[in-house]
Amino acid sequence: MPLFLDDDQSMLLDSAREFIKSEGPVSHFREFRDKNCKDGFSHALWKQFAEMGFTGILVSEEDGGLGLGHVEAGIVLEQVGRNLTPSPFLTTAIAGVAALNHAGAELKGQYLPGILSGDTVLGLAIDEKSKHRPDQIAMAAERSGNGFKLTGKKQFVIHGASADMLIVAARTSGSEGNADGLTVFAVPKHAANMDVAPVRLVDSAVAAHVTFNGVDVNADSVIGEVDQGGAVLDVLLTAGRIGSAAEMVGVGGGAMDITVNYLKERKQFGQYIGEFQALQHRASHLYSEMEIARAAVLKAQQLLDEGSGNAPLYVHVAKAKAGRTANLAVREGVQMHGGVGMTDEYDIGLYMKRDRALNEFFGDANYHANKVAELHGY
Amino acid sequence: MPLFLDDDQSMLLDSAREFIKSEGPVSHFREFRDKNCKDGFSHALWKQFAEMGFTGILVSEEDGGLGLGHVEAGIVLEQVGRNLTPSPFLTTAIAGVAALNHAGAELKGQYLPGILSGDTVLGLAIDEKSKHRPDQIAMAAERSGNGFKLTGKKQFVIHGASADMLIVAARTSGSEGNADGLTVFAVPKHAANMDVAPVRLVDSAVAAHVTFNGVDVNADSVIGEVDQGGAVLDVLLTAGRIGSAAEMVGVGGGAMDITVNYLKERKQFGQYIGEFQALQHRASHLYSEMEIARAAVLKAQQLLDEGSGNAPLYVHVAKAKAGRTANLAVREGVQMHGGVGMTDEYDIGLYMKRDRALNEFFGDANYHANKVAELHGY
Amino acid sequence: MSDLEQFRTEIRSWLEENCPPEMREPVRGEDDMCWGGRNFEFKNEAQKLWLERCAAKGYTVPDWPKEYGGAGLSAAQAKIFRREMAKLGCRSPLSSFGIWMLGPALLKFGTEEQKIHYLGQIARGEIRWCQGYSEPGSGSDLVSLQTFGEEAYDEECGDHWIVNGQKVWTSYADKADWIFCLVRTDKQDKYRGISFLLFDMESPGVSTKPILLISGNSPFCETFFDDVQVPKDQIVGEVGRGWDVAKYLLGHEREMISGGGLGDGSRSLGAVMTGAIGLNGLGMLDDQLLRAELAQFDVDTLAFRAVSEQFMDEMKAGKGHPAQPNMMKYAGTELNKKRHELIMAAGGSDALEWESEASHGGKKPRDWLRTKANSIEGGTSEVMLNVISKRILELPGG
Amino acid sequence: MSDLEQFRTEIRSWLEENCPPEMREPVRGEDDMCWGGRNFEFKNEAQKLWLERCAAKGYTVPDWPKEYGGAGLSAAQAKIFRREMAKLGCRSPLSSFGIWMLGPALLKFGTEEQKIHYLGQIARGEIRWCQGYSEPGSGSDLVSLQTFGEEAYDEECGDHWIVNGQKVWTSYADKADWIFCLVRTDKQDKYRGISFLLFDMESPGVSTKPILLISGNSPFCETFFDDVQVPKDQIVGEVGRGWDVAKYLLGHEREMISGGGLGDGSRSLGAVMTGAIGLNGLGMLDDQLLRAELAQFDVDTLAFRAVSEQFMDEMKAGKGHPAQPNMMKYAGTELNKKRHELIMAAGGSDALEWESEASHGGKKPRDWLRTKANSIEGGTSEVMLNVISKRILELPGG
Repeated sequence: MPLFLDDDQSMLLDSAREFIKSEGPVSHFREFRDKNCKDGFSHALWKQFAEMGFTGILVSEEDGGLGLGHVEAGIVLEQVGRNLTPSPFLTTAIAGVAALNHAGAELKGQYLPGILSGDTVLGLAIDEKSKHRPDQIAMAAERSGNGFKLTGKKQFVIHGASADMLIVAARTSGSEGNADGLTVFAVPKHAANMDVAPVRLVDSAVAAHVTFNGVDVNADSVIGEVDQGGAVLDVLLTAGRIGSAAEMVGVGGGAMDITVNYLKERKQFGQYIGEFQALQHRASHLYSEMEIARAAVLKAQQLLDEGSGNAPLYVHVAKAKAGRTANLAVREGVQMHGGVGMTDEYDIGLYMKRDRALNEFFGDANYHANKVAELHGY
Repeated sequence: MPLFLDDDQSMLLDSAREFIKSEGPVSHFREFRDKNCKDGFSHALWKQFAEMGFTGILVSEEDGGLGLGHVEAGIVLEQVGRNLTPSPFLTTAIAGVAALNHAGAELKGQYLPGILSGDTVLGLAIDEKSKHRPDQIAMAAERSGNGFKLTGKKQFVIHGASADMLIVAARTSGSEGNADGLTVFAVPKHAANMDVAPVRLVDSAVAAHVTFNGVDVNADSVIGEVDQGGAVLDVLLTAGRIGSAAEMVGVGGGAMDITVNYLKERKQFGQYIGEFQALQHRASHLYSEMEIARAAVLKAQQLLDEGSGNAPLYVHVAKAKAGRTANLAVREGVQMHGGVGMTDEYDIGLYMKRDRALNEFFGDANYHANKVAELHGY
Repeated sequence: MSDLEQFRTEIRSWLEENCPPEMREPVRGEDDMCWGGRNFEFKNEAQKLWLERCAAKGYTVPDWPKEYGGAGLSAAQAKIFRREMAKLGCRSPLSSFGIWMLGPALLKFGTEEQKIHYLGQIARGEIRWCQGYSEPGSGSDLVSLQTFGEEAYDEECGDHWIVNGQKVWTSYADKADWIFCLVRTDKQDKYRGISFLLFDMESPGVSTKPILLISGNSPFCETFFDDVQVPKDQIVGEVGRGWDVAKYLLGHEREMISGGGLGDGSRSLGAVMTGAIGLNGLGMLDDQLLRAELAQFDVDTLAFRAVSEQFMDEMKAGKGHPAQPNMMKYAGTELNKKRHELIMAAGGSDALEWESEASHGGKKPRDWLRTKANSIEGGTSEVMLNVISKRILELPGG
Repeated sequence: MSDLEQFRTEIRSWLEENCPPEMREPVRGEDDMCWGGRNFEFKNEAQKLWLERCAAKGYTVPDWPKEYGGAGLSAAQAKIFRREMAKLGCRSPLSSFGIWMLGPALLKFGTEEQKIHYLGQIARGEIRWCQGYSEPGSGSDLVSLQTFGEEAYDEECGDHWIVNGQKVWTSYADKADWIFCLVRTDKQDKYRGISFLLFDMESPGVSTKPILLISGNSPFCETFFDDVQVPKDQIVGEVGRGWDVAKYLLGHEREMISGGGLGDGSRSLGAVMTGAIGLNGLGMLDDQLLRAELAQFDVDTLAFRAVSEQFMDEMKAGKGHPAQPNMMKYAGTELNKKRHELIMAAGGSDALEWESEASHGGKKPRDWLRTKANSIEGGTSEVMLNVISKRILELPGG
């Protein structure tokens, strides 16, 4: 398969670009930020995502979805990133669905229809520390009756307060650090003894700290197999990582484009600042890095959709490269904008905030570069 | 004490600059490189160094030296670096003398006069691996008779084949990794069962691989105390590290200056390449880094001469910063020279080679940055 | 004991006696500093007391002459004073653009009357100043200033200028009492046509509008002048030579901003992070790549601390290249931006919180975003690099 | 089984049968490659055999048309061919500026006679070509060429040019049989006045002088032309339009050089270093900061490998921005320089040895120094960045 979009994918790109640009542009982000709504995103737009079929991209056809892959998911996510569109798309339709695809018929029937119709939102309760350390999950799930009792804390649960269901990774056996012994649960909202505390983030998204004070869940709420949740967690994290990488390519690309346009408009010392060679070279270097990052992300998406053994390595590469590059794009973007880049009035600063959050989400560039080293045995 | 040279030091700088520029310029380096002589440096020039008093800078006045400090040593070393002057000055008069200052009267009497007169050259037999790992010295020194028997391998012994005496760090007790149990020996040239194999290095210096096949040394050849050689080794390495840092400031500064001059002379596309803003900004950034590196080195030298407890930290900072900065200077220098930078005819390439060797000597920038982290408890 | 040692012990004991404990805690951002001025609200009694005690001794501006409100300390004494303040963790009693920027310019270009009048007010923290340089459309390019002062006369205020125009990026203009302002007084001469005026922000015709920044704060304003009357004696330097004053003063601004590179006190950033990240089995920070970045950063910070010390010493001794402040400003601000990138990386998702109590109302992300202005305000990094290449490296063209 | 799968199995078995074991070992530098030409000395029988077998099947230039000595493979087939070669670790049978640079230009601009004559020689490795572009004083700036070709006629060689001048940076001019050369044929027109000529290096009046490089090698020459006669039919493209040919061809040169970024095959550089550096108690490379640099480098290398694959695929499909080779050349060469900086760092003092047997005559440092030319030859990184900003980002001015 050549490493560029095929005709169907190009068509999807065109419609996604058109749709998100008109329905979820940066002005839409500002609107929802400034009205300071509790969810931090538009439920109406979420329904439109569903009508466009986006929420079914990773859902199999027998389950009523499109049965497409990560390349297609990434096409939509890059546009989401480029427009800073606030949306549960990544958490719910990508990472969440990737996990639910490993669930039994009952759980699927419970949640997939709502996702396909744009009514349901999922939250991911994975991180327990300020840094992404999924191999150190300590939260306990003890057997009680024919189910389990969950005790512990989760944080950085995006849309956690708005979610109809939380996907929770907890330990049913073994001890912190063990690969086995993890189990993934689907915990419905308003579960008893579950405390959900929303916090506004730098990018105006709303995340939650979730405290489980002995939350009872029955055996049917297990996604995948008990003690074998590591596999489900991997699928979820992989989808989230490559998805957030694709979104960051959109954030970085959007930041680069508005900056290059600014270089063509803004005058100083009687000439366009885009005429200054020092800025030209930095912009060209940024372009080069963005092209490389975009290709790395597409490569990882293709390998995932092929089921290649190289996919895990390339997913780490893609998240690390996209992370560093998007960060470069927003830093150069703000600096090249000069003073106005510091103002809320201009958009470039919003890209910088969004990049920061996406870099942390599902592990930052250092985390993933470290994994690349580990996978290579050093 | 203000952080700049005082009047006496400024006078020393003037005379060192004059002397080395006229007696040991780059053409002098080329001459000795091309005649491919076995020592790789000029004994006549070494005598002149002595006549200038340079070889006595770190020798106490009662021992016939000038009793000056690392600031003064660095003044001379920066000029040595700037002119790429091949010389045993750093190994013999700085690191070697720093160690000998901890020796007994007999050893001092044996070697210091020759160093003061420019007749004697010392080699430092410390490294046993390709990377600088003085905390992992494994070479064995076993008691035999009233002395010791040395068995093991050393490498990267600069001037090892020309040296009248080798300062050798070996283990008299404890095991690899222990701080205690090291002893430092003065081993005269032509010692029995010692095999010295010279190799030419990238910067045309001559280093030796030295193999000790049971070399007998008597108890009088111990510098400092048996099993307490770690202290002597520290003093030697500290002097070598700050000294090589000072020399690298000279190498980087020299590379920067010839490059900036080239930017003012060379024309392309009908203008001086120094008019291109992209090159201007890179040159200005390099200038900034060089100023910072030079200040860090001077600070470390002053702290050493004051006997401050912060000296060890700042020596690591100085070697790390000078290393990265000199490396930046030669890389930018070659690139900004363009094609001619690749030719042996131009000097910039010689600076690149010298920088590579100096960066490795006494530990590279990564080694020392790592030490900075360790000293801060992370 | 040498005189300086004598001095050191005196200062030490004075500080120990007079600096309140609250004033020895690290500053928590610009809101936590003492800025002085007519309308300043002291955070607490200690802050007020500390200012008064220092002002009484001239310690708000230790190296200014006594007659202008300083303590008249020598270079060596001033250095000892700063060292002792740092050792005890004493806060600066007064943060002020008057001290950092206008003061040095008045000392060099002001008349004796101006020095006594204005410097005294500054030293005592009575008047808070803001700077009026940048205008819309002229960020780094100060010679294209449009704000115009027309000569006029009337009974009430005699010879004066009538100033009309607009400034941007005037720091805390909404909180400042007076402004020092670059105004074009001659439309013909691009460089010579600019004068350096001082006037009261309460003058009729002055209005300000805060600019909302990405950090969520508004430390800067747009400032509008509508027929503002400025008496002729409220000028620093000669008419039409304001550019000389501004350039001299920019140097001081650049020094000040470059200070950011030093971060908060002497602690290693890497050491600070061990709490947030934890150590691995070998006692190393449990994030190998972040550890490497931090080690590199600590090297750069300690090295920068050295060049800062050298820069100060050389200035005091009248050595050093006159354009060196540009290098210091460039290196210091880039380093400070890097510092806050690393703080955010180490802080992880906790450091993303924007309003929560646990995050002190998003202190980390807001501080981080604030630092992005360091390499823009007071001359962008790009302008600094231009100046270095022209004035220090003497590269051709441009 | 699809046709392509069918093709894959055929190629695989052909390679397994025909590629000698010696030709499946990694290449040890440029001296170890097969360059072909009149005077080429094969390193061993296997190298000769491998060239002959591939040439017979057209596999030295698999995607050239059969009639010009290629195998006439489709884009998809050619990609499979390269993949299978890589899987078995087969060396390229023939390294040649004829294949990389002149060939593509002839395919686009050459006459049918030229294609049949010259491309066949290239494909069979009979003629080794060198490139005559740069001149003293015109490194990146090709329009300032001075070498002049004057029109002339004589019985013996009919209409011809008499070429006088000097070139520098002609790769292996001392080993090459023919040169493709930019010559000014019209002194008036700066751009239109340049023609793209081909001639035999054994022609009377051609002399070469190797340039000693910092690597100690001399892959480049100064080349002098003293009344060299070049028949009129030895021109590619129209008279005075050599610039079009050169620009098109530079694109291919840039692709070629960008390949360096990929390093030797698919191994992780970090993994390679574990031998030299060793692992610590946690199984991590026992040099934390080097490990971090290597991890970062491996990320960059794998990411660059992806963009290279994409670039090739887009080219074959006629997609992609025409100026993209400039980006590839820039990124690839900078990455390759970084690779060798890291190899030197990991090599420590062993990697400093310049002549010793243990160091294979200083292979590491000489290779390292050689890579410094990557970002200069075939258009400097600075020129690449200029082109990107003009042609891709469409930034103004310059």
